[in-house]
Amino acid sequence: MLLSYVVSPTIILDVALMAILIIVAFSIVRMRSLFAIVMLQGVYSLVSAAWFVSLDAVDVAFTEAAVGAGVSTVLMLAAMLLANRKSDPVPISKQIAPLLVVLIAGLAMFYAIGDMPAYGDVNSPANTGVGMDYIERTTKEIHIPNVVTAVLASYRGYDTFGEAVVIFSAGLGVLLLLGLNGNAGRWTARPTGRQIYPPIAPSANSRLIASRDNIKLSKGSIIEKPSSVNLRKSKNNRLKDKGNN
Amino acid sequence: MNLMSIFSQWIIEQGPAFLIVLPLLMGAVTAVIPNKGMAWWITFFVTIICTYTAFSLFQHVYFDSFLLYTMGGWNPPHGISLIVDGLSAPILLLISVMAVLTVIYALPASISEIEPKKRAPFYAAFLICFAGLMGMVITGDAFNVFVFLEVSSISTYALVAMGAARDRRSLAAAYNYLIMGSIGATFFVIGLGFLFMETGTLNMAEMSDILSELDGGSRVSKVGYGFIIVGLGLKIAMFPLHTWLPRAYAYAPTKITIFLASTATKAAIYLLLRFTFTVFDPSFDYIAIMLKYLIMGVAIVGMAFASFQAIFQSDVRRVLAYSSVAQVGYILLGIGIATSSGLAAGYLHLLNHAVIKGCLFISVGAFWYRFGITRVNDFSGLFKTMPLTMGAFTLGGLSLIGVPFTAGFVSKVKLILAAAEQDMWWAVLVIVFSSVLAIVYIGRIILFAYFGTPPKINGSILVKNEAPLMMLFPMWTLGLMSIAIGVNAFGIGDSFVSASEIAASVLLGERG
Amino acid sequence: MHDPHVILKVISKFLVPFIALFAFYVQFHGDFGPGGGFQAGVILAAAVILYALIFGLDAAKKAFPPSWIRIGMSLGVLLYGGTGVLTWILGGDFLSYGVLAHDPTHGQHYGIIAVELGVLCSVTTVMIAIFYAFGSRQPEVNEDNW
Amino acid sequence: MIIAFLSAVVLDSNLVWTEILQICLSCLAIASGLFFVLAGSIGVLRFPDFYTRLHAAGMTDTLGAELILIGLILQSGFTQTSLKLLMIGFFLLLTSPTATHAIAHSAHTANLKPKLGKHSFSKVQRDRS
Repeated sequence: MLLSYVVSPTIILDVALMAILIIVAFSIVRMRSLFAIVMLQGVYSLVSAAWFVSLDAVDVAFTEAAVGAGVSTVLMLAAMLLANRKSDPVPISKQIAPLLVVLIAGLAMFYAIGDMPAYGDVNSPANTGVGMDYIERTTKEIHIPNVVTAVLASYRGYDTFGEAVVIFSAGLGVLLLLGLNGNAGRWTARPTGRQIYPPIAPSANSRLIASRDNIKLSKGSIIEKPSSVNLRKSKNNRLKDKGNN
Repeated sequence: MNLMSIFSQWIIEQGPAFLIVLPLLMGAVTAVIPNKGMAWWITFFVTIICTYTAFSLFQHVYFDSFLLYTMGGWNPPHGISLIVDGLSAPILLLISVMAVLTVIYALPASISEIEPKKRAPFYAAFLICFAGLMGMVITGDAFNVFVFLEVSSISTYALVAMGAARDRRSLAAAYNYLIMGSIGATFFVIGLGFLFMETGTLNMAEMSDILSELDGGSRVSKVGYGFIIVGLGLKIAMFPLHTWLPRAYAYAPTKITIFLASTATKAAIYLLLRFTFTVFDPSFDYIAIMLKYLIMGVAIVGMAFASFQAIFQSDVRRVLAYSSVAQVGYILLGIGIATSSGLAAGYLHLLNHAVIKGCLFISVGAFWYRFGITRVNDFSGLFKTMPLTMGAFTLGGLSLIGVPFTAGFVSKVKLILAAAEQDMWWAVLVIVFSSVLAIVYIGRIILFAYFGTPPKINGSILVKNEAPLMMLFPMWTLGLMSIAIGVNAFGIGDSFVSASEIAASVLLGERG
Repeated sequence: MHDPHVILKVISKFLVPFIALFAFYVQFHGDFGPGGGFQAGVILAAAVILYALIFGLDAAKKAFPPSWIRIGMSLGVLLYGGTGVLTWILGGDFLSYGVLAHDPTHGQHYGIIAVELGVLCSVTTVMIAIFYAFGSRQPEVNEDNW
Repeated sequence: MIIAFLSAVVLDSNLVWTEILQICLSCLAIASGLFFVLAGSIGVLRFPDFYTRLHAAGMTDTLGAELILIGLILQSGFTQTSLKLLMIGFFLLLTSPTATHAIAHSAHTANLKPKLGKHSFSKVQRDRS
């Protein structure tokens, strides 16, 4: 009871949600099972959606819940079924560089914290700048109750047009690369003239030739087209995995 | 009043939006039409119209002042504004001209490289990539930059991966590019968040006003700037962040390599200039330090190191890709000097490099188109089988090295002069050293092509087998253009130089 | 042998129309409450995806043919851009919805509705496209195995 | 919370008896809902194997959530909010048992065997067949 006079309850809620987010993020990083990672990402999205609600950003929360926790989890599951169930452990030597990047970025943010406006500060530039004007002007100029929609669709409609095109081009990329029936291209490019030298590069039909460049790559399973044998094997593994759960 | 003059009047008024909306909408149309020939024609005409628009905007900006376009009729800072000024107009023109040339090249090239039923969506993705780059350059709103960065990036990833029909490694290259590009975009948007926290607005002009009122702002804007630099650095392929570039350029479809090499990094460099010099200001102490030590250091190391790496590549396209990283170093050096002459030199090299690299990559693409070769060793004797193509390659190569009377010479000399002005003799030394390395890696290819024995097939020497006209035209246009810049034929060289000087004066705030 | 998924099938058959209805509620209620084209599109796609998960991809492809996807994707962008082009024709700046009606605020309303519909179109079809693309590639999962 | 409600009931003498009933009932519903949620959570943590844990989790989802929703509906009276809550309750009533069923079913088909203490699994199977 006393605590609630000192710290407002929403702060406690925020801190708790942030703590959950951090824990979930860490466990995603530590996890090797892809299925668990996908599920935890759903959890992460849901918790952050809850956090957005507590920050009064209902529209963002709604989007996060629908996209992050809903559809993208299903899409990731669908993609996951094509890959192995477990990811290979990454050697420590390869973890150093990303760790450094994350550390430096994090330290930079900590460095900036001292000069940031206080949490929920009414007088911060972000709260006194265009944000307030939008609220004022929407009632005058657009007459719809939801300011977020007004900003998204009208004041910054060009941005939203860009976002729609981003989604469109993502779809276009899927059409180009995968096709809707799962027929990735088996079509091979061919020079029009006479091929003087045997092709150095593995193309759609040929298997990988081990060379300096692609030994590295063949580990990532993107390249290897699973042959039928592989498929059957991975399916068996999958069943086995289920049994072990 | 005839229709044409109404149209040209309208172009000046609505051109900035038209330039982006036309390719976007036509991209959406192209994606659904089943006829692949039609797709090419649509793409061709769209790029032609965009070039015309960009040219008239360029003229307008060149003779009058900058253009401000308000999207949706909302004035900034509430709405999004588009700005065409002396800095962005030349790059807009550059991107659209390169798009036209790439599209001309693409007609024969896609016959051998792209699966027939995928050609229409391929052109659609190309148009969207084109529109995204234009949108990045033209906008005056910081968040809008991010949106169009994503538009161009996402379509680029798909386009790079389309090289899989030629080389399966392109999938891994595209994936690598996607990861690096997404990290870059994330850094960029984090930086924008910090800037918004500091200024409370997303409009670049207002941001810059507020920042100069705050005299550079607090630690928040410093960190924001750092994040933006790293994010853009990934897109630019600034030296230690360039690892995605060689593979993406080497395994993408040839026409995508041409387009990316000559425009994508340029648009990102434009953004770097825009943020460093107009949103922030080099008079803030942290920007000055960043320019002097970080940008300059990265430029110097990148120039030397990437040129050195280029020597040891066996694939011509990787050679050229590493050389691109090195050339980015030249441009960044000019930016890092941050005087009027340095900026003009860097900007001029940006334009010239686009022309040169376009020419080189088109001719390399033509070699693949005819014979399926990309390795340096396979170039042996190619001068006898494809003299015209090899001639264009030679022009581009000489220009890249910086032989007198070529475009590369003009900008390198200007760069050296700018460095010498500041008594940075070590920088001059590195420029010369890197050019010597360029002689090695380009000279190696040219020597092979001129003095090697032509390939034999079934015991008989292959006779002349030239690239089709549709490929020769763009490559010779660019090759001759680089010479024209070098010898200042028809005043082209002067107009490039004066464009770069205007851009530099815009950057330093001496012109509207 | 009875169908092992009879409960799932019955419940989801009942739920799918409600999810779609909710998507349209979110779409058209976006002016008043939280929501809009993006969210509605995702929810609508989720309805189709749920149907595909329960009844199989083939049934879903009958309900929502893949040929719609290409058209829907482009239609969304064209609807959005077309609104802007219409404002051009009526003499305003790009996307200045005010010119769409005599009263600028009404014009804004029409514009926002049209634009949100465009977003709905694109988002729904792209989400379904991604699901189809990945779903079609996987080896057919055995009925008893999931 | 209960204390707060009770004090409100005691201190505010203007309340009609229906309102008192409403408050009491909603308190009761929410309290019992919370109890089931708590019990379910403890169960998820403490039960020995998958199926029993799933049973506990399903109880949280269904009974606990439903009771809390009923409490909230009682509190808000005849408003739009309560209609929305009613719909949420309805869909929750449909989906969460289904989800529990689907999970249990797939666990069963994946040959996940329940722990059965001193009874052996094979004996139970024989009994079932």
